[in-house]
This record gives sequence, structure tokens and C-alpha cells, in this order.
Amino acid sequence: MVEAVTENAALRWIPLLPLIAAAISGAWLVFGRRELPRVAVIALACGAPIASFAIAVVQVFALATELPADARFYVDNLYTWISAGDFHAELSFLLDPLSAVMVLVVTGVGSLIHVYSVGYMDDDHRDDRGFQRFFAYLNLFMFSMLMLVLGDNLLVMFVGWEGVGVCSYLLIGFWYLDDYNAKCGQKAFVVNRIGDFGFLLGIFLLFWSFAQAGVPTVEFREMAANVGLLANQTVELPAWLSFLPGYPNWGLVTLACLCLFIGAAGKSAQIPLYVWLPDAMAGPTPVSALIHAATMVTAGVYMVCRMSFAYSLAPGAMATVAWIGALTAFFAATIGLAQTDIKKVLAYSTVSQLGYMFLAAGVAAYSSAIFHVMTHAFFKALLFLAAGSVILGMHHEQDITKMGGLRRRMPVTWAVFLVGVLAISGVPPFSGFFSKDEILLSVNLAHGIPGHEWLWLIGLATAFLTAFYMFRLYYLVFTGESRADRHTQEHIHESGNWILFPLVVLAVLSVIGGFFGLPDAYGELFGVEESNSLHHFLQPVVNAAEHHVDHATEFGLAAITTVVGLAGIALATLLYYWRRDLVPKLVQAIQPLYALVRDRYRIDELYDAAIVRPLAGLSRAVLARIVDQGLIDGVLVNGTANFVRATADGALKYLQTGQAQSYLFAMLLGGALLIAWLVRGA
Amino acid sequence: METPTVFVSIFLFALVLLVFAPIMTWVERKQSALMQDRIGANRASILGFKALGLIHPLADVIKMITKEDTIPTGAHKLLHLVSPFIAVAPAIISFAVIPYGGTYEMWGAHVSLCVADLDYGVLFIFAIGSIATYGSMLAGWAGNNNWGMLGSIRVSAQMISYEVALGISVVGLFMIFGTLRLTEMGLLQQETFRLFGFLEHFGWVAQGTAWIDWITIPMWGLVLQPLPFFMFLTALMAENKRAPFDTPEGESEIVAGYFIEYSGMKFGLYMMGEWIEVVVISALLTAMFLGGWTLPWLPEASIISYMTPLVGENMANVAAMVLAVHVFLIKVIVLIWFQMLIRWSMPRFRYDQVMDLGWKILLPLSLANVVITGLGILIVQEVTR
Amino acid sequence: MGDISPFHFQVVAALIFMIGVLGVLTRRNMIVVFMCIELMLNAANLSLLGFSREIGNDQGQILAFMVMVVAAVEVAVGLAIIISLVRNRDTMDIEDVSQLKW
Amino acid sequence: MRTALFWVFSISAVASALGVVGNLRSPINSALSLVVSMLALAGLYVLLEAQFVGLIQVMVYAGAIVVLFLFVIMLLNLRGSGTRGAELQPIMKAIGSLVVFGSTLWLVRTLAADRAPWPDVDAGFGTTRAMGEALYTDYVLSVQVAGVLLLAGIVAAVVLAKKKVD
Repeated sequence: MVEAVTENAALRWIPLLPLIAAAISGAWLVFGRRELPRVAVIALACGAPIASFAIAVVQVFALATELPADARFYVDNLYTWISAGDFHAELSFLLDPLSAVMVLVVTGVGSLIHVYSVGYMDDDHRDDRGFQRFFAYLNLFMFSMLMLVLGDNLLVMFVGWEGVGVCSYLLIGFWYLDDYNAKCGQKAFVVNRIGDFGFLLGIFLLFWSFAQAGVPTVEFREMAANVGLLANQTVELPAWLSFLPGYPNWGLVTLACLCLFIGAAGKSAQIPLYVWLPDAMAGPTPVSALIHAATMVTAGVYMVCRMSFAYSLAPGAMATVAWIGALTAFFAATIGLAQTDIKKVLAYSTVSQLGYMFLAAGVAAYSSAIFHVMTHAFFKALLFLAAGSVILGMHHEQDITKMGGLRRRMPVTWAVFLVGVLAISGVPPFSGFFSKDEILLSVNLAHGIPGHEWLWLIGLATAFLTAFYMFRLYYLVFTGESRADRHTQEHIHESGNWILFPLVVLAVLSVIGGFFGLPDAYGELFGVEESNSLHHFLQPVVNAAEHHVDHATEFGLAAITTVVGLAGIALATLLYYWRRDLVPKLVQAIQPLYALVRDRYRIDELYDAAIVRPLAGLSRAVLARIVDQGLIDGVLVNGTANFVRATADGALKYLQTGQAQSYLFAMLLGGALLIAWLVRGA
Repeated sequence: METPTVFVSIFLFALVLLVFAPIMTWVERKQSALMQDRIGANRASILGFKALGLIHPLADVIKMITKEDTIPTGAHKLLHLVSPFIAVAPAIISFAVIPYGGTYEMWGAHVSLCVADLDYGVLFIFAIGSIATYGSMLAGWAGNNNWGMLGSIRVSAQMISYEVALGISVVGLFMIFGTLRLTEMGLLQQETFRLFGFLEHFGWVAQGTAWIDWITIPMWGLVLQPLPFFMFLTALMAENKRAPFDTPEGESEIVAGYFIEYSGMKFGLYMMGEWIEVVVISALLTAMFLGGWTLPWLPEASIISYMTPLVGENMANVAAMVLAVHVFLIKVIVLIWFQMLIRWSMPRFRYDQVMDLGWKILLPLSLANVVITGLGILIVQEVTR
Repeated sequence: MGDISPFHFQVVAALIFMIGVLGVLTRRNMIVVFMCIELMLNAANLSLLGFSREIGNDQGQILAFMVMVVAAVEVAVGLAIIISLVRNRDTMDIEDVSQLKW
Repeated sequence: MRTALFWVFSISAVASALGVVGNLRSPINSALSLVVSMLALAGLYVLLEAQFVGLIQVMVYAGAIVVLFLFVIMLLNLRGSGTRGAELQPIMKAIGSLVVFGSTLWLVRTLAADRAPWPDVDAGFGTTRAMGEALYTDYVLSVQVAGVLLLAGIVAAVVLAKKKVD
């Protein structure tokens, strides 16, 4: 009962164009003697994602208008990738409403960030041919991300998943001459590997259970159609896990979904695997905006939404997702309160917002999650890019305690940054308001999740904190007197047009982005039917929970959210605009707690002591000395060689006389014996 | 072919060849005299008759036969004796497959003017020709002379090298004619093709335009494969080791090369071998490239049918046969003259130049010719289908 | 072909082959050894052609043709090796070329 | 006629093959014996209706390969043995090869115990046309591979025989 699909050969070009661009500039890097002309690099690097965006727009428009709501599937099947027995994995792309939204976000925001990068990387002389290398990586990332988003089955998605990981690694360590950057890249890669391992296990488990049920497939639509077959499969837990709820039998789907969520947590920086994202800020700022705010880190959310058919069978996994998401949101928000690096603040806010998205996905409000993915992509990309503009203007100074008073010096950046801050703080009618409000509404109504009231409260608290630290950031950077040294102050300047154009576009999107998913209740106020177009567009492909609430409740909850957000803003205004003298006193009063928060709760140190060091010690002492040097090198490698040498030197070498004729003689004798044996009966 | 006619043929061509060889000495002398603007070969006379110097060959023969036949000490006697014969025999044998006329019916008998009309005629000539190498190279070794050894090495290297180009240069011709049989090649070369037929084929002029039918070209090998004609001729001349390819003899360098230790009629046999080969080369080129015994634009069958009402069928055949032999002879003589022209106008190549010509010019050109001819055949097939 | 049977050809082939083997095993002169290898190849060709004629299938002839191609290459390379050997070691004796051992 | 030719060719082939091995005086003599053997074998090939292969035998073996042998012998200026000590190897090897010799003859005898008479072959058998058609249709890949092999052989020979290693 797979739904009717429509073949569409145009899809392949959406990921292929960036790949071609990446391949050309990459090959030129490897084989060419010099960098391509800048104009060519720019045309190639920006042209490809823009062309992809154009194709995506056309195809999504066709998808939305030409197909009936319950059969919006465009499939582009390139070829059969793996064919083993009953199992077939195609290399094929799927455009349905879910991937359509993601593709538009990825290519749209991606194109803008490519344009921005032209301006941002323009003065980068840190290494030879960095400009071209940067764009080759960036295009490769676009390709991988589009593979991830458009993949028609888990395997293609996994290819993209790993591809974006690699690109993330390459781009975090882009200025690899600085050892710190390279280490940050490695950290991101290793932490992601842990998550990927879970993801892979989840894929295996799912495939195995589908194969048990007689449908060996990893293809999304087929899995969704047959997911009912998995309902009764269980897995028995070992005795030492008896403390877990639901012991001794877990649904296989629950286990698979948890494994998948480990992958999502790794990619999307959730507790306990969030530690890499703040360090990932070592990469160039456009990378932070594109990969570590707008697109890649939302891949986990996308994956959970994509697998919503499985999660709907696993309430335990849903609850886990929701709680992890909520906790991450709150936890990261608290860390964000005390950071002084402009990009770190934004990074923790990203982690926090990603927590929101998982919270939404966990309460089955998938369309809200995707909505927040979209609005977050707009305003967080905006914030990062504006921060990049600030950093450029401040000559690569990232410490907000040394900024201040930039409002007059960088008016456009100031304006768009303010828009972004208002959006993320949930001030109506900016886009963040609608998406956040919808999430909190869904959480409030999610009676199936244990402790959903607490989740709602955590969400509200996070909203408060978010508003507070974002405005703290805003006031410290843009208002008051400049705290930079004199030399820097003299050279503060507004950025060029390559940078400002994407900023303005993103600012506009941040303002109006919310209206794509204007809740129906608001739409009715203005007489628009089904104004939550995003929700209705996504509904056929995600098993989103349907809420039916009266308008009073809805507006009431929205009012509460707004008030909380405004309270956070008010507090920030008080502390960082009117009475800056209060802040040191406050810090003095809660010094130990402040230090703990400033040091990010020392989680990195904890991981280092609890995991990294024991593991390294074990590797050095046991694996390297005993297993590798002793067993593998000593017994297997050298042992084999010694054995061969001993036997050959002792006995076999005397067979080799060096006389060609003696060899031939032996050969002939052998041949004669062979013939004699062959004709023995005759 | 019945046995008596075989013997008739053998007799005929042996006579022709053996007559040719002495005459060649005279031709050579006269040609060189002409080219060097002097009077040549006019002293020998019988009773005052000089006969344009035609007596000289006779004098040569007498001189050769009566000269002392020296065998150097340390020579390999048997090889020293047989080498000249090995050198001459292939030249004579290869004439067996060359047709000097077609097949004629007279008084109930079939007369074929080709001794051995073999299916693989040209290959046979190549195979026999490759044996000729031994005659030269063993001669140099058998005489126990270092100059001779050097000559032997040169001659073997030169002849092996040019055999490659020799074979490959005419592959294009084989591809076009689709046969190795020389009689068949002769018959095929009687045909003509319309030079501007393609205009009609592509519809650029109207069907049945008269002037297109008038302008025809005989399908001679020379017309179809002009470049291979010269490459083949060059390779054959190199195989024959005459100037300008006479480095194995190179009297200014290695005295006389491989036949340094020969005198008398054995020496004469080497000379004879070379001259006979000049004739064989001309005959082979005639058969393969110049239409053999046939006249252009005038097929033999039509000659016979024109004459039959006049003189009767038997006599018509006889007349055609006589005509064919004469046509063949004239073509051969022209080519002999051409070879003499080359021999007396070119200086000797240096040894490395000889090798370069064979390996770096003739061989690549021949290979290219094979490919181009193949393409041409494919195009013609495609167009005329 | 009268009283000549396919068997006769095979016997001739076997004889020549064994003569070749004998030469390869007993002669010291490298060039002669090489010639004996050619004898063996030719014996194999004769055998192939004999069987080809016997069963009326021309595949044996193709194979013999290919054997000749390979033999030509082998001779060219082998003689080049012998030339460089003689140049460097000044010997034609196959027993002198026995460095390739332990 | 054919019977007589068979005997003439086979006896001279075997005899001259023996000459190749048995002539201890000079490799040139061995080479000349080899030529005779090759030519006689070519005759046998033609008797077996393999005219094309027979001609190629004459061209390649008699016309090129043995000439190369002679060329090399002369180039190395080897008159006489050029080897040290006795030309023949120790008697053991001879005995061994005679064992093989005998067993091979025995094998041929067993295999040939009941042979069918000559079958009729069509007129085109073994002609240039038949061989060409087979070579360039069914065996075209082999021809290509053989061409590559020849090229490799040419290159190898040139590299090996080059005097200077530059």
C-alpha cells in the first residue's frame, strides 16, 4: 500500500549541481597550479546552490500545486545501489512536503550564506588558496546536506549524514594551521561518530526487524506503510538493566528509535553529546551559520520527523526525546547566560533552540518542530551572520566585554541583529514567536507524555532565559560606550554589500517567516482559512498529533509566553542597559554558581576525566603495548615472517639452485608424472 | 591446369627471366651512361657488329664463367657454395605466382599464363622473399671475413626491418580487393568507377546525367592506393639491396660486404639475383598496382568479343593473349626503367638513415594507411548501401 | 592421404618435442637452448594443426597462429636478454647465469 | 604423392631437429638446422590443409626468427661454442629426458590407439580468407591482446638491448 508516487528526473540536479561545483574546484585545487580566478570561484560556488534553489523552488511549487494532498511524492530513481537477495537499496531521491521544506531552507539559506561568504572570506589570506578551498568544502557540504534531506531511504540519508559530518570537520578545522582549530574539528568528528554509531545501530535494528516481518527494506515510504508489522516485536533486556522502565520486554521499535535518537543527539548537539557544538565555533563564521546553526544541526530533528511513523509506535522513545530536548534547552540556556564570546553565546542558544525542536518532536508536534527548524534557520543564520559582520568590523575580536556602542558605527548590522534578537526572544509578530508558541502549546496539550506540565514550565523558563541572554548580548555589543582599544575603535566599519545583502534578506525572512505557519486561530482573526499552511502541507507525511483547543486557551498560552519573554527582555534591559553597575554586585553575590555556569558546568572536564583519559590510558597500556605491539606485530607479523625465514633458510632454499635447467628438469618430471597419471587406465 | 600447360608456362617464364637477366646488365650500363652524359657499353664487338653494346652481356657471361673460383681458407665450404644459389632461387621462384596474362581458351584447351595461381599468391612471394635473406647473410659469414660479417649483420637487419613495412604497406590493397590471388587482382583492376558518381548518389545532379558516365577511372591499385605504391616500391628496393639501399655492400665502407669473398660465376649469381629481382619487383608492382596484363578502359572479355566475328574464337583468344603479354611486358619495362632511374640518381643512404626510413617512416605510414583505408571502405560501404 | 594417419603427425610432433626437451636439458649454449625451445613450440603447433585437421575444426590453426605471435615476441625479448647478458657477463654458458638463488 | 611428401618432410624435420641439438661445433650450424626443420614443418602444415599457417611459419620462423638468431650469433661474434667446459650437460639429465621421451611416445601410442580416418573438410579450410574471418570476428580480442603483447615485446627488446643506460 505504498502511495502513488510521481517520477521526476529533475530532483537529481538539486544535489548534483553543488557536487559538480565542488568537484571542479576541488580537482582544480589538487591538480591546478594556482587558484582559479576569483570571479570563476564565486560564479561556480554561488551559482550552484542558487541554481539548486531555483530548481527546488520550481519542483516544490509543482509538488504543492500539481499533486493531490495525499500523494505529494516526487521520486527520482538514479540506479539500484545495492542488490543483495531480497534486499534492494536504490540511490533515489524523494521530494515530499517534509523534504520540500528542508530543501528550500537548505538551498535558500545556504545560497544566502554562500553569497555572504564571498564578502566574509574576501580578506582571508591565512593560507594559500583558502578562498577556493573554502568554497569547495562549502559546496560539498551542500551536496551532502541535500543527499541527507532528499534521500529516499535510510542508507542514502546515512551517506549524506556522514558527508555533512566530514564537511563539518573540514570546515571547523578550516584554519588548520592553528592547532586549536584542528583539535576542535577532531572533537566534533569524534563526538559525532558516537552518535553515528547509534544511528547505524538503529538502521540495522530497523532493517532487521523489517526483514523479520518479511519486508526487507530501508525505504521510508515502504517502512511507513509496513510499520504496523513491527508493533508486536519485542526485545528482552538483560538483567542488569532491570532498573529501566518497561523491563523486561521492550518494543523493538522503541530500542531502534532510541538508537536513532542517539544519532540525532550527536548530530544535533543534545545532552549528552552537545559538547562539540560550542567548540565548532572555531570555524569561519559563515560555517557556523550554515552548518552549526541553520542546516546540519537540524538534521537530527529532520530525521526524527522523517521517522515519525516509527516513533509513534514507541511512546517511551517519544518521552525520552521530549525530556532530553527540554533539559538540553534549559541547560544550554543557562550556560548561555554567562558566556562572553559572541559566537559561544549564539552556539549555546543554538543548542537550546535545538532542544526546543526535539521537545516539539517528542510531543509529536512534528510540523511545529519543522516550523521551528525553518524560523530558527532564518533568525539564527541572521544572528550568526550579523555576529560575523561584527567580528569583521572589530578585526576578529569575539569577546563581547570588549565591544559596545556599535550601533552608530554599524547601523545596518545593528538593525538586523535587533530583528534577530527580537525573533529569537519570541516577541510577536516576529517569526520566533509563532514557532515557539506553537511548540509550547503542543507541549502543554501533550497529555501522553509523563510530566508534560513540567516540560511546559521548563520550556517557559527557557524562553525567559533566552530572551534575557540574547538581549544581554545585544546590549553589550551595540549599546553603551565602546570598550575596545583605541586602535580597533578607529577602524570599526560597516561591512560591504556582499555581507549586507544576505543579512537584509534574512532579516526580512525573520520578520515574516512566522506567517508561513500562522496558527489557524490567528488566521481566523484576519479571516484566513487554514492559515497554518505549513502544518497542513506537512500533515500527510508526519504523524503529527492533532490538537483541538478553544481559542481562549490558545491565546492565553500565547499571552503567557509573550509575557515571559518580555520579562526576560525587561530584566536584561535593567541589568545591562540602565544599571550596569548592578551586574558585578550580582555576580559577586552568587560567585560559585556564576563560575560554574561560566565554565560550562565543567562538563568538558568531566568527560575528559571520566571517559577520555581512562580510554586513552587503556589504549596505551593494553591495546597498544600488549595487543598491537605484542600480539599483532610480534606474533602475527614478525612471527609469520620469522617462521617463513626459518623454514626457507633452513631447508627450502636448497631447492633453488639458480640453474634454469634443473628447474626445467623438475618441471618435466612433474609433467611426465601428471601425464602418466592421466592415462593410467589406458 | 593440366600438367603439359604447366611445363609450357614454366618454360616460358624461365626463358623470359633468363633472357632478362643479361639484358639487364646492358640496360644498367646504358642507363647510367645516359644519365651521366657519356657513351656507355659500346666496345665489345663481334666482327665489328656492336649492336648498341648488346654484345656486352655475352662477354660478361664468358668472363664470369672462366674466372677462377676462389674459396678462402677457414671458410665454411658448403655454405660458401650454396649461398649464391639460395640468393638467386627465391627471386626466380616468386615469379611463379605472378600472372603475365589471363586464362584463354583455344582449340579446347585452357591456357593460363600464370604458373601457380595460388590462393595466397602475394603471401607466397613474401614468404619466399624472406628466405632470400639467408643467401646474403650466410655468404658473409661463410667466407670467414670480417667485412663479410659486417655485411651479413647489416643485410639481416635491413631485410628483416623492411619485411615489416613491406607486408603492412599493401594491407590496404588487400582490404580493397579482398584477395591475395594475383590473377583475381588483375581481373578486378579491369573494372572502372565513375569519378563523379557520388554527385549522382547524393542527388546533387540528376540521375542519368551523361557526362558522369563518361568520366571513369580504372580501379588500378595505383589509383586506389597511391601512397602504398611508393612505400611498397621503396620496401622492395630495400629488400633488393641495390642503391640507394646498398649499405650491406657499401664498397666505400666495408669493401663489398657480404659477397666480398666471391668471385667468378658465384659472384655473378649475386648480380643475377639482383637483376632478376628488379624484374620481379616490376612484375609484382605491375600485377598489384598497374592493372597487370590488362588495358585500362578495355576489358579483355570485350576485346575477345570484338574480335571473334572477325577472326574466329580461337584466333581472338590467341590475339588477346599476345596483346596481354605485351601489355604486361611494357608495364614491366617502364617500371624497370623507373628503378634504374632511382638507382642512378640517388646516393647511398647512411645505415641509420636506412633503418630510420624503415621503422620511423614507412612503418607508421603503412599502419596509418591501413586505418585510413579501413575507414574509407567503411564509409563507401555505408554510403552505397 | 593414403596410408598416412593423423597418428603419424602426432608421432612426428612428439619426436620433435622430445628432441627439443633433450636440447634444452643438455645444451649449455644459451642460444641453442633457446632454439630448442622454438623446436618445442613448433612441435606443439604441429600437434595442434594435426588435431585441427583431424576433427575438421580451424580453432587449432588459430591457436597455432597465436603461438607464433607469442613465439616472435619471446624471441625478440629473449635475444635482447641474451645480448645484454653477454655484454655484461661475457658468457654464453647457461650454467654461468645462476645468480638467482639463495 | 602426399604420402611421399609426408615422409620427406617429417624425416627431414626430425633429422634437422636432431641436428639442432646434436651439432656441438657451432651455434650457426644449429640455427641452419633449425631453418631446415622449420621449412619441413611448414611443409607438414600445408599437408594438413593449413596453408596460411604454413606460409606464416615460413615468413615468421624461417624468415624472421631464425634470421634474428643468426643475427644475434653474428653480432656476438660467436664462432664455436662460447661456453666453458663440455657442451653437453651431465648424463643424468639426458637419462631423465629419455625417460620423459619414452613416456611421451607411450602416451601418443595410447591416445592414438583408435583414430578415425581423415574427415572431409570444406574447400575454404585453412585458407587466408577463413583464417582472417575467424581471427577478426570470433577471435578479435585475442588479436588485440596479441597486438598489445607485440608492442610490449618491441619496447622490452629495445630497452633491454640498449647499450647505454641513461
